[in-house]
Amino acid sequence: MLSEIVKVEHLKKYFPVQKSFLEQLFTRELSYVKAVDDVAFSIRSGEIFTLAGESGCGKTTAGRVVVRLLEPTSGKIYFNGEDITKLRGEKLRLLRRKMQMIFQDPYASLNPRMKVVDAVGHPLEIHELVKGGEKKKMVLEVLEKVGLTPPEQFVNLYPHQLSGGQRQRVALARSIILKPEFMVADEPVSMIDVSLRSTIIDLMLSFRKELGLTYLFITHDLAVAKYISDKIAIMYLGKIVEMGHKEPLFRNPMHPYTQALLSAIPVPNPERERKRIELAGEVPSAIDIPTGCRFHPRCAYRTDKCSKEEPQLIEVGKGHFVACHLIK
Amino acid sequence: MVILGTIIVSALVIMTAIAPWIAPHDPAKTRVGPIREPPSPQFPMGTTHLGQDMLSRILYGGSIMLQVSALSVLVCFLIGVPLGLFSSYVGGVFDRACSLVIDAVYAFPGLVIAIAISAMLGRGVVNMALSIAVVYIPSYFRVVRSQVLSIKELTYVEAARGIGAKWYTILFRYVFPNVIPSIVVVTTINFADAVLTAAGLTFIGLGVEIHIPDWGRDLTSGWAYLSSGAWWIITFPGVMIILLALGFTLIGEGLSELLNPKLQR
Amino acid sequence: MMEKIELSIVVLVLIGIIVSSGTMYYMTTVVDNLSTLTDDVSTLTESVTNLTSTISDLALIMSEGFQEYAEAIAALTARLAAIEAGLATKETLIVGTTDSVEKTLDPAQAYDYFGWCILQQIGGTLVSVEPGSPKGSDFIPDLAVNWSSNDDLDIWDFNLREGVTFSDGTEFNATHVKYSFDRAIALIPSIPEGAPAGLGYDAIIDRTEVLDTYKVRFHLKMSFSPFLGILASRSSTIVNPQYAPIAQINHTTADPRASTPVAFAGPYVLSKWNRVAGRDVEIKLDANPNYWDLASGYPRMAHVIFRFYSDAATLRLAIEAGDIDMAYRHTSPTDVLDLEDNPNVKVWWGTGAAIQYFCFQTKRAPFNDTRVRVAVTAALNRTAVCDTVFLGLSDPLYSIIPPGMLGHTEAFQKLGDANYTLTTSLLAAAGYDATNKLVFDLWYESSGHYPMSAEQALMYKEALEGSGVITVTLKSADWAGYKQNRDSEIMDAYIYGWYPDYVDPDNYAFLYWAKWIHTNYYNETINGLPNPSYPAYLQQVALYDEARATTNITLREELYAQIDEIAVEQCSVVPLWVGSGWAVTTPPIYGVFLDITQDMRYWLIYK
Amino acid sequence: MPLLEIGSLTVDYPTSRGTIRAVEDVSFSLKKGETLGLAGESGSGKSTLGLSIIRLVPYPGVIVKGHIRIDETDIVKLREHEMRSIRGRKAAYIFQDPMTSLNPVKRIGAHFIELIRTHEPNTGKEEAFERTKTVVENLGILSERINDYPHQFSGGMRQRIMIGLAIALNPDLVIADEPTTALDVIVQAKILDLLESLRKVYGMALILISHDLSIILERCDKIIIMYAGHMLEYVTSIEMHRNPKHPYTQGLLQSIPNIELSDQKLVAIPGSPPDMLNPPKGCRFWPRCSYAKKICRVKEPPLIKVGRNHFVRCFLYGKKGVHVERNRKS
Amino acid sequence: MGLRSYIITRILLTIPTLLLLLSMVFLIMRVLPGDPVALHFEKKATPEQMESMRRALGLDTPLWTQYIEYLGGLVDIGYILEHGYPNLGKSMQTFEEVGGQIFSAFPATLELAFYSMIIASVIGILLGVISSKSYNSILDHLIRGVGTVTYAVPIFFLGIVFQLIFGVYLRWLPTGLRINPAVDPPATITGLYTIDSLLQGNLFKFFESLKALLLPSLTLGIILSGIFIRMTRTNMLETLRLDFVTAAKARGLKESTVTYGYALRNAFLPILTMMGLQFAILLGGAILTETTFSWPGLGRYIVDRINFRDYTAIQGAVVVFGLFVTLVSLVVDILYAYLDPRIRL
Repeated sequence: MLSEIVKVEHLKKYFPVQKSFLEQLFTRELSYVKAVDDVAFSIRSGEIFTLAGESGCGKTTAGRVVVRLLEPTSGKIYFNGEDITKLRGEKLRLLRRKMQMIFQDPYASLNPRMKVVDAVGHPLEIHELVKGGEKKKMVLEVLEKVGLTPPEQFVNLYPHQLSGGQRQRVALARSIILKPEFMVADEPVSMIDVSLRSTIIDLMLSFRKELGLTYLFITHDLAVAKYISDKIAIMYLGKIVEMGHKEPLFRNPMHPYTQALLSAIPVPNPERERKRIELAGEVPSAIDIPTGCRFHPRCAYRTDKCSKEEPQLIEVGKGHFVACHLIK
Repeated sequence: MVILGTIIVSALVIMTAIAPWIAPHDPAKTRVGPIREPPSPQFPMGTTHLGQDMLSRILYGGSIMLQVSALSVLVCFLIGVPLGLFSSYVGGVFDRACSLVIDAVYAFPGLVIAIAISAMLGRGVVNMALSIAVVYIPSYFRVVRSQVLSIKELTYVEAARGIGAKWYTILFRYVFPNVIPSIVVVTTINFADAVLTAAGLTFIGLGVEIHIPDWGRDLTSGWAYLSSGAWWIITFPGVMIILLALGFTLIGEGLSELLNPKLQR
Repeated sequence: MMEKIELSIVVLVLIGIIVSSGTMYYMTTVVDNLSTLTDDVSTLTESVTNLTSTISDLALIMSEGFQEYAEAIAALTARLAAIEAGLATKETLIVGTTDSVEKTLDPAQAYDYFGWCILQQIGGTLVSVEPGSPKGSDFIPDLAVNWSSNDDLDIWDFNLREGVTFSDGTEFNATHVKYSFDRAIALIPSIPEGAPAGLGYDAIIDRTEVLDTYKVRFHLKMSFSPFLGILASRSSTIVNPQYAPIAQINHTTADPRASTPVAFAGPYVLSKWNRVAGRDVEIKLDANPNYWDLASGYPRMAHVIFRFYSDAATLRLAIEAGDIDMAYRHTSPTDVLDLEDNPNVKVWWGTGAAIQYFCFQTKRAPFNDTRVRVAVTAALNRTAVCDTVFLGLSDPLYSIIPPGMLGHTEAFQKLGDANYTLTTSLLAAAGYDATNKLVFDLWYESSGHYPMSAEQALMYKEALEGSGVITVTLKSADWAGYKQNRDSEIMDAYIYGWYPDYVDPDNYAFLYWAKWIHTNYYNETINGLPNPSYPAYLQQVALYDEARATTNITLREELYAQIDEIAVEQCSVVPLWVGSGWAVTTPPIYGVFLDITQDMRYWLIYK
Repeated sequence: MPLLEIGSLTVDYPTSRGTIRAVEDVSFSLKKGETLGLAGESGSGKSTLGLSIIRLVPYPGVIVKGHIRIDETDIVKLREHEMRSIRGRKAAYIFQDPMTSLNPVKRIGAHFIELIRTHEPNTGKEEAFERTKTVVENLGILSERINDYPHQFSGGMRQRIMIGLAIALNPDLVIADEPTTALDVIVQAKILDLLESLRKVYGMALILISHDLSIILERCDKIIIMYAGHMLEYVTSIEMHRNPKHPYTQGLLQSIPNIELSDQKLVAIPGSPPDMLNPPKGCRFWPRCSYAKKICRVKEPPLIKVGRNHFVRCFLYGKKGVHVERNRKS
Repeated sequence: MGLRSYIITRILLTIPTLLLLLSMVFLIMRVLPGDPVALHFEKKATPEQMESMRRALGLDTPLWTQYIEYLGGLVDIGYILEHGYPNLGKSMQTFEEVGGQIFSAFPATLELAFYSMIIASVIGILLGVISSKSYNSILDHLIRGVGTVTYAVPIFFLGIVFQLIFGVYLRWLPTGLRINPAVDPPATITGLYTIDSLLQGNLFKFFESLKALLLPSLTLGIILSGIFIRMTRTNMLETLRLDFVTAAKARGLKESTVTYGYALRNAFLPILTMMGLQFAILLGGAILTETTFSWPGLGRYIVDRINFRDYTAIQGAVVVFGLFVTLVSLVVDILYAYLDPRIRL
């Protein structure tokens, strides 16, 4: 049965802008980087849900807030129906067993001073799930699972002795050793050699089947997103502008931004002539977000309404939502 | 470089350690030979203005420098490192207060504080070490703090939080081991600085008692006889101090080069 | 890559060692061959000077763009150069020293060697010691022409020199003498650390009476034979009342130079006195145009300039380099012996009066036991110290009164030097032997207040431990801490020194019970316990009082000898050595008198 | 007459742990107005190859063999100061990261003026300034911004400026080394479009270096596939799309997702790129190659012509080789 | 935020640092054992005399009152205007105003520090640039070797060797003091002999004081240059590897433009910061140099006063040293902000 494993409502994450001593003295009001600005989505169990968008759109922040690595400014996060927004201490630690995250940079996400066996086995120790020699056994098992075979060859290596792909496998192993239910994958393949990307992706897909994992996948690469996900949400400046199942979304993108984004993606086919949708200007700063529709300064179809009123997500097809005044 | 430095330092340490067995004379004993005798077969490094055997003094004399520097480095280490770790990891008001105090100390010319404190505490190895330690605690604190602050932001620390590690587990298993290389570099450089500061304190007149052979003291007292041509009283201890400081500097510089990813081409 | 840098460091260090040892070794030979080298060096210096002037010429030429400014500069430079050229002539004596005036040049406050030295050049006293006097008690007229005293030695009359003026032109008369002494005594309570307090002016002088314009009488509180010695000391310098107030003086405020009277009646006047950070950086003396003895050709040099060095080594380099005409206080024994072989400089030798002695903390074990004190005294080795540390420039002293002075004996010879048989037997009696050694701390002063303290202490330690029954721990403190330790009586044994205020045995003999120097010694009141040495102490005091009240030289000599005898029995204060004096000049400098007074009379010196 | 002709170029990096042969025996040529793509994974030597064309192989790299002729001049033999007149003037280079490629303490305009006056010393300040203005406007940047500092520009803008600096002196050859890797897709498309349009206007030849085969396929006429310092395949883009020969090329094409396809099945190439300090003997790709034969492990395969403008370095082809079926679906 | 408000902020930020510095020095000095008054009189004075002395020195009030008074004295503008220096209390030895003593000694230290800094920077940056340019060549190793070895040489040892060679043997340069003893020092305007003599147009005195300055500042400068060489080299190497340097080379710019206009200009910013930090070390070294060369500056003053346990004097001197370093780091930070366009917001 597909139930909602993660649900996010009105999620906001603002980072206060660092101010100098003097400015703090003279100004009361703080300015914020509105990294995530009122985002809502839900992920059903076993689903792969992708947050996609350009750098700085807030997708990574959103991912981190969902797994409570960052504190949300406001909004609610539900996990298996339970409100986890305010969980602290031991309860939060227990939650971590069920929610995991893997990171973009395999070179930075492993402690350089920890052997593979310790890195992968550490979650077990933290949650006191193993005794004595059990740890190594379990580590070997899980290494085998992520395709580091034979695992004995790897357990005693340090991260710097591994290649990027191998490290990402180790990171993957570390996050599945606790048998979590939900995983946030933050651009897990963008720093891996092209020829190896699909192995990691395939591994992740296999865990979905094997372990019943649900993914929140974060990527800027829509081609990868299309390949892996069930549902995709396109973010622009901290907000979801379009969201839906991948087929309708890619076939019939509704939001002008989604359209432009898709048209800009290179296609490995020299024989195909494509029409590109040009976008004016660049992404504005997340401190100073345009009024109304935040995309309107760059939008070719903008009307007066766009600069005044913020469009809400409207369902235009089954599970296909768009936030644009053009859509009635 | 590290190897050369280690060779120099360990040679000097060994030399000092086995001095009682290889030194031809009692280093403090006066009038074992003529006064201010230039190097000769009998006294290969000459004699001092009190007729002490320079060679024996050189062999013995490193122990004060080594003791002072080792002790001060130890004190610095024991205070600076934990303070830096906690201050930066805990953050907040505590961190701000610590940083402010430490930065204020750091702004002082080190030798001035060392001299002032040493003058108050009086002579002796421990007092010298303490006054030197005060000067160098800030460097540990600052290095540890800046390292922790940058490591704290690294993904693997976030990953550790993600797997539910407690704060102290993160601090000791994820953050601290990665600070160690920088601490090692600071420590070795600190050794060299401590040696030079100790020599400086002795030069000012704040060293150890006269009956204890010490390079710094010989170098200082030899100054008065240099114009009389007694170059050996100042040259040998001077060279020894330079060698010792150089040894530590080489280790430190070599290590920092090895550990500085920016310089690895 | 690693090898290359290591190689280069090794090579550099080797080169460094070779070059530095080489140069330093070469220095040794240079010192020997300096005379032959001087020519080369001087030509070199000349060419450098030429170069410098060429450069300055060039700089001048370059600045011709600013015509007017350049002219002004040229004029100024020429004028200043002329002044400097004048300075550098035979009229100026440049003296290098490591001394500095401690605080002030007010006779009522100054109590330091260099302060007194400057005071002597600029101030006049009633009498003074004849330059070159062997005993230091040959008094000659200064501001007084003659004098007399009654038989009880408690009334002294002085006829003053007429026609003397202070440097500001004020005429000198008897009221000034009275004023000076009244002032000194009046200031004693507020300046307890000044010389009048230290010498006990208030205890000695009852009142001063003006008998006539040029006649003055001192009424003393007691019979006091060394009174002329006191009058010749710098604390008896006659001040000009106009510049030396009694009432307003508050020596704890402001610049000490402000509390220094400006107009004295000495051969020189103080024309420049710059202090930086509480130390002298510039002192210049100019001949006093109003000096009473100008007729006889004094002062010989129109200017005396003092240059201040931080240490003996630099001072030596300066005299060798010819930067200064004279180096006085202090060049080290080693340096002065070296310099004696240097044909470019001349070393002047003189009698010493500075002594050092060994003190015991008699209030506590182990040194409350006289046997232990005597045992330790017997184990000391004065000769070794004098030969090794002072290179023979100091002499072993076996009496608290230095040789050449009345009452000097060899009393402590009785106990000998490194007389371990005596030491062992006495200590055995006191319960110490090779297994149960006598253990104590020996303290020395570490900030250079006394010469070579550390080295001395080391040698004493060695000598004492040579007995096989003593273990000495060396400890040290800087001068301030040393004095504090002395007052708090925490030092088992320590080394102290004395420098005479006036050259008379009286000024030495009192050291045995000078409470303000040795609080630990002979203080009957402490803890209410009777001190076993107290009778001996009283006996010495009586002898001392008797000695200062008589002019009978034989009697005084005998009395001082008796004091020494008791001192040997008690061994509470043990004389160690007496130093000698020396000064170094570049030829041709004449007129240097280094007598037992330790005074340097710059007005006698000439080129 | 080709504009650029490279023959058996070999570049070494001697390190303390051994010598890395970053580029080995690479030969190709480029005509005016052509676009060549250099594709390969990280460490394949594509950047080294690019940099050696302007002789700026980073320390301690050295060109140990081969020639690079630009307009008949072998630049390998040129002296350093002669080389300076080639750089920027004949051949320009655009670097990967626009954020760090401009001098942070110099104004944008100053970069241009300096460049112009270095190569054309007779140009007056005014003239250089005017020219700068024109160039900057061509890039779509307001000319009043030429007095701003680099940090005041966004990444895309800076890359425009870099392109402007590259084309300011109208060079014959522009080498763009991953010019858009640090940029977002929309900006990337814009930059690539700009580059293309400028290239067409000025008639330059372009070498586009990228790890992203999609970009290369989309933008280039000819493509070189690099792997571990070797040139594995040299082919026109259309031919490559239709008929890739080398197993590595085939693998690469199968491992990149295509947004236009649905139900794509990605296939990874097994194993990982070799350690360059210790490369495999024979063909460098054999440990990852599913067609590897005995000979592949011993002998380095030669570059074989397999079609018009199509070269491949593989034993599967040529007289000894067997033709392998295209196994690419879709 | 503009440059001006940055400067104001930066100045405001130094205030807590300074306050802390003052408090620490004050506390350390007062907590020390020993009664300076009793020490001074050596038990010769009566309790009443000692009491009046305590009053005169302001030691009779509670510690916090003394502290407030001390701070008050420091910022007493009226006093500063009258005397030209802040009120730092009275010397416990000579009863002179410590402020006056310190500010009479300060120019000497300033002059020494200034010239040493110039020498260190010139030698350090020049050799550092050469070394980084010829990376891994024999020259590079040699310069690095020199840098490493100088770092390990005790400063006074070098000073003594210089004295011996240039002073005693060659007799080219004086071995101590600020000016040849035979020459009157120039009249005090700034207290810096070289500047004063130039202001007065006296080139003779200028060269004389320069001659005297040469050995001490060379000693200090050379010792310090070791660190500068290393710093410059490291920063240059890092900068030379940056893309914009390669990009500049790729544009065919001249070697010198690339090295100085691109690499050094950017590497200079971190070097500048380090230079500010090294200033504290420089002043520490100045103490030893001053002692070696009889240089009548603040360093020697401290050494001098220590022997007398002159707490107020030591305290004052340490405070002034601290102030000086703080001031320098302030200037350095402002300079940094000025030179780095990225900070000019």
